[in-house]
Amino acid sequence: MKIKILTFAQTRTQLGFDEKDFECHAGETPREILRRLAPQFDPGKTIRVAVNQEYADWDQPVGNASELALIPPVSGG
Amino acid sequence: MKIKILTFAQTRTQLGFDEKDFECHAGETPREILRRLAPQFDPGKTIRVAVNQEYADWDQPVGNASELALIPPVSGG
Amino acid sequence: MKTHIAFTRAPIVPPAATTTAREIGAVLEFSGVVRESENGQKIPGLRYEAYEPMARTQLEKICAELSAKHACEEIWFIHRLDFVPVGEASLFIRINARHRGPALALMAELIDRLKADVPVWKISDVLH
Amino acid sequence: MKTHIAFTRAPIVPPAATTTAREIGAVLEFSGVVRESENGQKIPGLRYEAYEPMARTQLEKICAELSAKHACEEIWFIHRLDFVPVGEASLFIRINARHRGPALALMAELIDRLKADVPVWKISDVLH
Repeated sequence: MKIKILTFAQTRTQLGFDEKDFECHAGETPREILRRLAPQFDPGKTIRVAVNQEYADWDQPVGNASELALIPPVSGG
Repeated sequence: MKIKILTFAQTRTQLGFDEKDFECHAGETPREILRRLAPQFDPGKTIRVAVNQEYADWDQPVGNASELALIPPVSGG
Repeated sequence: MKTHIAFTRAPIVPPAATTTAREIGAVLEFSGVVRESENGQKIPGLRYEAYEPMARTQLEKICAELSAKHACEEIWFIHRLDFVPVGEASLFIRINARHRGPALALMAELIDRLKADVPVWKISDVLH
Repeated sequence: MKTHIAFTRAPIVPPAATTTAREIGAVLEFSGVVRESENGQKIPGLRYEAYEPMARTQLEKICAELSAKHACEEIWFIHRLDFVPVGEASLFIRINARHRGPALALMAELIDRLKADVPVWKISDVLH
């Protein structure tokens, strides 16, 4: 299956793309997918992940989700 | 000396005037002045008095103040 | 801190928003609107009266006191008097501040103080 | 409770105030304005980006959650994106409620939640 990976703000700069389709399987977690996509990238404690537009767990399998977004600390307003 | 007595909202209805010049002397308190002006009127606990546009004590002499106002519970906004 | 206090007998027109100070990050506006029922009765509106000079003095003191606690730059306060029909504003307050926290705190306390200490009255003779 | 959420790339124009519900007693409006300095540096403005569909979903959930706690009737939320010059609003929120208390509480919590959980970012590449 393919998942669309979206980046914003500094994660876009760190990863060098704003969206990318990436081959993965349902049992993979966001952390595992990111590790394969960008081995040097460490989300640390501040970058959250959203799966299908909901905040999700880095270590929970993505299932049949179609979208995975990296959410650095937000600063709207 | 003369002091101007002002009434508002229900105190105007109770006293039957909205402003009145009244003869008094500096040693009199608002309570004493009101008692002479309207013996039947009891400010109770809810009606405040303002002397020269500042909240004042019912039992503090008015001194050379020129204005005494009865302030029933306020309800602006 | 600048304070603009006005009483008007005409419908309230919010003054032009002048965020001339380029350090203003928060503009908070409150309109108090007359609701169609008062104490469970349908009303056409409310009638307000004020002891204007004292109300103005009290408001200036209250604004000075509150802005010492909550850093705000400018306050506009307009209270309408006489008859105010349902659906129209009897009160308008605008607060300009660097940050939202002090603006929100000052707004809440200013309205509380208005309703406790400022000689303005809602007259109920139109209720019946 | 009705919620109107919008993202715009043009200057924010507050929507017409429709207090059609005749039980609205409080209209509270907040504008978040870009200040002339950020982290001690003078800036021409800020650039905002959003993950729009998720931001919208998050805001709808947050508004529903907050209005269950603080009884409000209607919320308008507008966030500007792309470049916002100093002195212009990046954010506009209006809350209609029967009473001021819930409107003030909801406003404070909504902005806090926006700044904690809604995927909108202030981009600093114009700062340098």
